Amino acid sequence: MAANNHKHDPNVLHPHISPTSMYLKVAAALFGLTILTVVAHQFHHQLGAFASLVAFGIAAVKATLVLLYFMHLKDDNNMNRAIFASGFFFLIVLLLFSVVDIATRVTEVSPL
Amino acid sequence: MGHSSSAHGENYINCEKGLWSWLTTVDHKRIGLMYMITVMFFFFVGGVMALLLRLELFAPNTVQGVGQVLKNGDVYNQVLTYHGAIMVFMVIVPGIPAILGNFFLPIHLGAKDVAFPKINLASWYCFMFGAALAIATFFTHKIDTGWTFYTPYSIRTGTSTVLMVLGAFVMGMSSVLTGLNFIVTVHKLRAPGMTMHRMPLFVWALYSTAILQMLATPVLAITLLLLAAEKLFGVGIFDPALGGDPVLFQHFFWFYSHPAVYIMILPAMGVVSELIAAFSRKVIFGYTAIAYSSLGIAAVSFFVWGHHMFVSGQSATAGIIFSFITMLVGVPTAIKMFNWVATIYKGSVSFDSPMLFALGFLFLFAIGGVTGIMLAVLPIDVHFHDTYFVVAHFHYVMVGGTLMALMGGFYYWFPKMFGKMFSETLARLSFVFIFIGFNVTFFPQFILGAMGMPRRYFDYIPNYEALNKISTVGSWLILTGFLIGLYAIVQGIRKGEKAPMNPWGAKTLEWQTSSPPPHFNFDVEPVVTAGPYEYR
Amino acid sequence: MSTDNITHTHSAHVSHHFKDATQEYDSGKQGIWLFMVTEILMFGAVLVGYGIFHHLYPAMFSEGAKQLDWKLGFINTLVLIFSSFTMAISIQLIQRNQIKKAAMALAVTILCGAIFMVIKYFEWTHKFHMGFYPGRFLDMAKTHAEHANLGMYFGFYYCMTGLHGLHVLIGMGLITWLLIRTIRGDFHSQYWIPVEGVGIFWHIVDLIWIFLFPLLYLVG
Amino acid sequence: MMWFNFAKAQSFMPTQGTEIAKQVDNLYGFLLITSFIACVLVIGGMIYFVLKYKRKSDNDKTAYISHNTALEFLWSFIPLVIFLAVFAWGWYIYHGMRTMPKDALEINVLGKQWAWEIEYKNGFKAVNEVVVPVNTDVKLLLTSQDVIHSFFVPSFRIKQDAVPGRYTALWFRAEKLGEFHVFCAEYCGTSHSGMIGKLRVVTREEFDKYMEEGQEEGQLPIAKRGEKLFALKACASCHSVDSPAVKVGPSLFQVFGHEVVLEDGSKVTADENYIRESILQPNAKVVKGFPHGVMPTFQGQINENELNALVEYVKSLK
Repeated sequence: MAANNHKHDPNVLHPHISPTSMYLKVAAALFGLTILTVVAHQFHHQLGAFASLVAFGIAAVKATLVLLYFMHLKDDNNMNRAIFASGFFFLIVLLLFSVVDIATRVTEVSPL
Repeated sequence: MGHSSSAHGENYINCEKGLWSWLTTVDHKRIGLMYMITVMFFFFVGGVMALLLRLELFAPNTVQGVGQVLKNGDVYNQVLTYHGAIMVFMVIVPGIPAILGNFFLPIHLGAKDVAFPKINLASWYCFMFGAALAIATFFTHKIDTGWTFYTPYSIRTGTSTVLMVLGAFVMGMSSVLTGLNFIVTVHKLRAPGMTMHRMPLFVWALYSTAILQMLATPVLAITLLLLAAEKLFGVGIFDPALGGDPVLFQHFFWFYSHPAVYIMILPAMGVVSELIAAFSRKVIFGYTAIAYSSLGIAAVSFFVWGHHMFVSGQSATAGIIFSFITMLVGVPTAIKMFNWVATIYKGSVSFDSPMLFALGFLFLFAIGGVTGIMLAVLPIDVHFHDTYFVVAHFHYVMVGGTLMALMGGFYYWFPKMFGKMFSETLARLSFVFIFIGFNVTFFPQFILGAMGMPRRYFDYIPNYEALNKISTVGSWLILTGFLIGLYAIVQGIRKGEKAPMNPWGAKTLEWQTSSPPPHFNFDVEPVVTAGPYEYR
Repeated sequence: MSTDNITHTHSAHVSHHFKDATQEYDSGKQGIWLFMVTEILMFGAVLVGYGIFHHLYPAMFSEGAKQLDWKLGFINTLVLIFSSFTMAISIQLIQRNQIKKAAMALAVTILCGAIFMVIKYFEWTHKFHMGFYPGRFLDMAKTHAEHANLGMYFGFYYCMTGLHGLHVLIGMGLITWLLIRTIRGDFHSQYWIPVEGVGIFWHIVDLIWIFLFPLLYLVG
Repeated sequence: MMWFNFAKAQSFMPTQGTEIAKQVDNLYGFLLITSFIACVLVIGGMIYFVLKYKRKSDNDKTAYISHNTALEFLWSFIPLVIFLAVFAWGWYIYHGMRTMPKDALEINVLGKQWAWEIEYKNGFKAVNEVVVPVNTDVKLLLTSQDVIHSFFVPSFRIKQDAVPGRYTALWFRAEKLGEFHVFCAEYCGTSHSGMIGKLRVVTREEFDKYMEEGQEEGQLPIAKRGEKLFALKACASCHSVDSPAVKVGPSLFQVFGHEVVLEDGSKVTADENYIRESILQPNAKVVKGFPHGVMPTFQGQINENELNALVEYVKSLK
């Protein structure tokens, strides 16, 4: 949105206005997914190791909906998308290297 | 360009008067000067601490009490902690970006101000508030954790660690806000014609630094908050008594603090690029390589933090991986060094004092750099870790690198900032004392480290005495150098001759507005048609 | 779209150092996104710690999660999602110059934040009452804890929900400020960047809760 | 290889007590030489250029050389190759350092503020002194009871942090007889720099004898046992025993039987009960001029026999 449109005066903003129905749909989806999370939790004994996978999968879908529609990343420029993604990227770096250390702590031998 | 409002003598300094106009200013130039005054003050405090430490180490306490300057080990540890914390969080990290960066980044881009001037001012207040919190610990329970706050020591010691980490947290906020401002300014506020590849290398360096500030500081912030929570509520994350992991604290801490090393040195590299080009009157060699190596260093610096932890109990596997990636960071650094030397080739080199500082930087940074490679090599670091070798290495980089560049940049831009010239003789004299004093102080520490003297030692075995004595004497030379430098600055501001618009004959945009610049930097918005180093 | 009532007086909102409204808007938006990255990294680092220790002590974390009432977490999730919805709507209403409705939406958002905090308050005091203090303060005798280091789970619980709660409070404060300015008539179809900025902040707070809910209440 | 040995002689590294130390020094020697060459190239080149291209007039024309791809590739590639070679070399040595030998002599080392407590497999405990047989693989199992410490033997080029809550390990095979310093290299508080131990490398026979003597400790005179305990509990880090000099706490030299002034100004005679109380409840009667809460309480940590020995030892300090 608000990309430089040479036909218009740059002093006038032309926001991309999403219709109310879109917000309603997204909110409904978020409510539905939350209920789904809880329903899935009732079966977490049957799901076993998949229980957390399901829970976080749903959470990730919800987060994506919020990002794309409520926070308008869908209509935003690539720079802002990249900026936001970089946060997650470096978080994964932090997790990955910390885990590499903690998971390979053996006192006896250097495995490499 | 070239229009000057100096005809009617109005500039950013005299356009408004009174202390209040400074405390409420949103002008990036004035904020830069306010940072300058505060950072200089903290540098003085941290410097006095350093002198005290060196004085204590002048002699070992062979017979109880003799050769003892500080009351006991506790006092020594406190002085050491304040020296480290003040110099890192209040001097070197804000140093170049907040003083020179604030002042010159918008001017370099041909902008009227940074993108968010009010946030810029807020960042200064954050800095002051954080610094006040940190200094407040001095009057309650002095902290003795070392600037690294390693757990579990920082949890167990009965000092006001919480206040100190909150101070560092708030100063981190200030750093984030400055970084945020710089990134958006670089992206959005460049003058017409100022493409990314026409930006001065100083701006590229600040831009890379700003990315680091944005991405690394939050992790430090949360780590410090968790540490405070640990201390107050015993949450157990870093406390082995509850199954927590003190080494994880080190991971979190160095995830910030290693990139922070580059937050400290990248801007210095940027300043040096400016100085070398300006005083060789020659186009910089390998502009693209220098610009992108800044970004490269910034990116890779996030993957190497474990090289601070080779003997910490980190796994051998992790150590090997971190050592490998650290080697890769060496390459872009080496590229920069070679490019600067190549820039001098066939130039027209003058020996004005800023250039002396830049050459001093190259000299000291070369030594700091090669010893850095040594420390990245696993078995060598096992021996050198936490010895004076490390102390010498990072002083060569932080003081020999960053501080030399800060001084050089400061003299370089002094005429622009204050509209006056400083005494060249005094500035050169100050350089000579600092440069020689620095080497006398810190070179012996490499040898001490090789001999095995651990750092943070209040006392030492007699073998180490001679080198420690030399080192202490060197610290007095540095003091002399800085006092001369301070005098040169004060004298320049008070009685200096009026500075011309472009005393050095440099090509970047700041030299095309009056000295000192008008309130909005340029009378007419500049239109850029060429790169920053077009000496033809 | 009702952008027909543009007048050039609106460009008076453009600060002196920006060329035009577009430049100002884009800069502001980018600044906000950059700030959000710091929020993500800050919360993310605690999540990293949580993940590592959850992996090391799964049984202890499971015991901890059982002590929480997922129903409260569930209600709070719904409350926050609804507040996110009203927040998003308020921006859209301002863009369409429906200022009164926008103010209403903002007020509902603040109310939702308050409901969230009240529920949180009761959750916390209940836990304190039961002896589930963080870390080494956890009352082993009163809680009949099976794992000696159960306190670490509650350490994470209080740190994460506490930090999140603090953000909710800050968000509520910011939205109150927006509400006052909206009623005063500062915002309209040509100027709404502060609303959008705070909105993005509020959504991030929601986003984090979306992950905290399964992490703390459900996974065990 | 004269020049190589010369470089090493200039490196100021301490005595080489192990094979690993020699390997490390060789790599360090190589690094010193390459670094020296690199510095000569960069700094020398810089000095040569600034002198040669010194500004002659204000209108000097300078060459317009913006880049040179071949050159830039070379000076990126060559350092990269050197760095990677050095990394691989280092990796090789490190692998040896971190791979624990089988059937090594195991010794437990406990770091505490501010002493090293050494425990051999036969139950013999010593403080700040590790005695090991020469030409034998020795493995140290490190841990800490309070904060992080780091066990550093410069002559062996080895160092490892002792982390509370877990074990870390270290091995070496001493090839030289003699005494070597053991430093604490991780900052641990007040007497960090005083946490110095020694590592004594002895012959196999001497080592066996040392072990035997250690086991006969039970038959020592009571004051002698107190002396050992005094060292073992790291009391000596804070209290001097041979002079009135003040360390962290008051000196215990010639204290017994004399009056001491307490912080409220009152006086008390240092008799057996005062010493006992000061060990068990250190904050009950603090000597004037010393802070509260520094000394840890030993209530429940030592038994009556040990207490007797300690009191007897303090009595013997004349």
